[in-house]
Order: sequence, then C-alpha cells, then structure tokens
Amino acid sequence: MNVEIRIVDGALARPAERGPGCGVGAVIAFEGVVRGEENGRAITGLDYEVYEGMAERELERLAVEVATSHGLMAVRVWHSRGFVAVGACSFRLEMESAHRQASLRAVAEFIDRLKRDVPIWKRAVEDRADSSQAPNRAGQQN
Amino acid sequence: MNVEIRIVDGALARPAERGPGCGVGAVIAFEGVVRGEENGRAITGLDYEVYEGMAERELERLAVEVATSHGLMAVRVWHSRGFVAVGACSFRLEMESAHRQASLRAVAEFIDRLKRDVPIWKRAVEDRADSSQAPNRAGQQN
Amino acid sequence: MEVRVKVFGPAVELAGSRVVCVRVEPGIDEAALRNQIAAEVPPLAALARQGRLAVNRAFARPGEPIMEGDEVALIAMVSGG
Amino acid sequence: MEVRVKVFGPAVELAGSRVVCVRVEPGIDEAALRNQIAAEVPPLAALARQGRLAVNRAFARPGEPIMEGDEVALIAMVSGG
Repeated sequence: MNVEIRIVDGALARPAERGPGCGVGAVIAFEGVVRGEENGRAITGLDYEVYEGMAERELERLAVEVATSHGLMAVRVWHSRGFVAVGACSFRLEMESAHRQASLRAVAEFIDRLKRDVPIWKRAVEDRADSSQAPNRAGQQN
Repeated sequence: MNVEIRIVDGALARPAERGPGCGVGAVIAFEGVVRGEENGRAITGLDYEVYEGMAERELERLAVEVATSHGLMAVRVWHSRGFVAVGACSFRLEMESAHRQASLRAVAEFIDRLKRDVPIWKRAVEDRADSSQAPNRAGQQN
Repeated sequence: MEVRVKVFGPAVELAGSRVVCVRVEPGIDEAALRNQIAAEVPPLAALARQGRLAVNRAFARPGEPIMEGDEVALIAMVSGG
Repeated sequence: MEVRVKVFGPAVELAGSRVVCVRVEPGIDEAALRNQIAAEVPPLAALARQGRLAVNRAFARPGEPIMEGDEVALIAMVSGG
C-alpha cells in the first residue's frame, strides 16, 4: 500500500502523470475546487489554516485506516495551506483499487472523516486586499 | 450542462488541464485501468468491441440523464475501442458538481448503467500475437 | 421479410457469425423476434432470451414493431468488471 | 501549572488570541480542562464543549491526563463544504 500526504502553500497544481501499480483496475481522483460564494456571499477565495504537525499526522492516519479497511492499493492526498482563489483546487485525493466500488466508498468516507478529524480550517476571504496581505498565514490578522 | 462523449481507438491519454466552470466545487475523475488477469487467467490486454453509432448515442443519453437527475454541471466520457494493454486506461469519466455528494453518487450510477445499457463488449487477449493482429478491430477474428 | 440481426461480443462466437438471418412477418414485435432467434439459433438461445433488441441503434420499446429495412441488433451485455 | 491552549480558525476571533492560558492541577483530564476553558473564556464555551483537545499533536483519549510541558490545542471543527 502506497500512502502519500502533501500540504502545500496555495493552490494545487495537477500532479504528474504516472502508471498505476499492478492489479489496479480503478483510479479515482477527487478535486475540491473553491466556489465563488460562501454562505450566500461572494468571495474571492478561501484561506486555509493548518495545525502544523498534527494535520499531516491525522491525514496520514486517516489514509492508512481507509486504505486498510477498503483494501486500497494507493492513497495520495494533497491539501492547500494559505490562500486559494476561487476556481482553483485546494484539495486532491487519489485512490487506487482493484475494483471501483472500494475506491468510490473510500473517497466518500475519507472526505467525511477529513472534515471531522483533520485540524484544517478555512476562512472566507471577501476582498483581494485582505487576501494579498497574508496569503500564506491563515487567520493571523483575524 | 456540458456533456462530451469520446470513443477513441486504443488506450486513453490523460486529458489536457482545464479550468472548471463557475460554481463547480467538486471534480471527480474515474479511470478504469486494464488489470493483468480476467477470471483468474493472465492476460495481455482487453479488446473492446463497440456497436458504432449506438454506443455513442447511449453514452450521451446516459450522461444527460445522470447529469440532470444529479444536478451536475459537466459530464465527460472517454471509452476505448480496440486493444488496450494491461496497465493502460480504457475508460475515463469526469463529473463536475457544486458539492461532492452529487458527483460521487453520479459516478457510481453512471458506471452501473454503462455496463448494463451501453453496447460495448470486452474480450480478454491472452497473448501478444493475438492483440497485434487486429489492434483496433475488436472481435473480428473471433 | 428477412431480418438480418447483428450480434456482438460473445454472441459472435456462439453464432459463428456477426449476422444472424431470420424470416418473419413484417411488424413482428421485439419479444417475438427474440423468441424466434432463440428457436432458430440454439447456441444464442440464452442470450436472445435475456438480451434486448436494438432497432435503428436504439433499444426497442416493448411491443415495438420491426419493419422491412430496420437495422436490428441483439444487445446482450455480459456482466463484467 | 499553567496550560497554554492553542486555538485555531473561528476560535481565534472568539478568544481574541491564538493562545488561551488556564491554571490547572497537573494530571487534569481532557474533559475537565475543556470545562475549565468554557468557564474561564466564555466566548469559547460552545466550542470548548463540542470540541476535542489535542495533546502533543494527537487527539487526547478520554481520561488522558495533561502534564506540565504538554502541547495542548483545542480542536473544534466547524462543519463546512
């Protein structure tokens, strides 16, 4: 089983192409994209605050648990830290399994548990001045 | 709503990067990869036979129905025709929606209905000679 | 009239051909045509009974009559990964 | 002993600070510490009651004692898309 966790500053780029391992029949990639509104108000982006040290650890624990319980061959997780503009990607999850059902269920479970257990917070940014002030230090000016 | 259907000869390449439309919060890409065995026997690939004219039409009908019932913003479908080697991708489905639940359910439903309703058949190819004889004309030598 | 029924996938091997010909009355419906295929081409009996017919590249509705010149195909999906 | 509790996200605005200090007996468990935070920092009461504590960057187990020098954080996830 292959588990990778990456927390990166700002929006995520598309990962490099790679060949899936032997026995893999299904590859699912989920991307979370920042939407233009939050609670009905227009925003310019989201600012992600990460509890450094703990967030990576919880993501890894979650990835290993979900991979084990669903029999996955690989889990890769990317999550943004700091400012991500509307339309850009702040979260990417890739899972590989022999058959599609395992990956589909695992994607849903992973994201539900991520939102409950992984110490990453988002803050809506309504104007550009606000976001350019502190692009990578979420929440410090609140 | 944006629906695209592509049936392509042989394995699928990774699609070009593109920005998701406005309001999209979740993008799911599912890839079906040819596994190295079929019913417990080692294979070198799968040969896909497509009922030309009907398969595209059924894929499009299915995409529009699933997009409408789940409120998706986009559905893109690629399916291989002819020979696809083990480890290569023969099916790619992309869905975009405001929230993840819609796309996750839609991916599962689309693939279940694809296998039931879309006239595409696969044939296991056990040795390379067999596959190189007719790489893009599935089933003609059966 | 003669109906030329296209077959695909495992049905080709079973039938020994990519097209199966049956003589029927014009206006025969899809269930009756599938029964006739099953009777006249025994190796296809199981697929003809469980499959569906496509008429002019769309699945036939129940009771839909099949007329001279229609493109007819037996669509029998075999479950798979 | 004094425990410095890190807070994050909406809790920073509520507390007016990224760290909340409370004086407690060594060995206090996580539920008691959350109650004490709720009592001493009223704007954090709701988050302290519904949230969890992390001790040394892992969620505290029920009853886990908190000792001098531990890194303590209040982890209160607010539901979101």
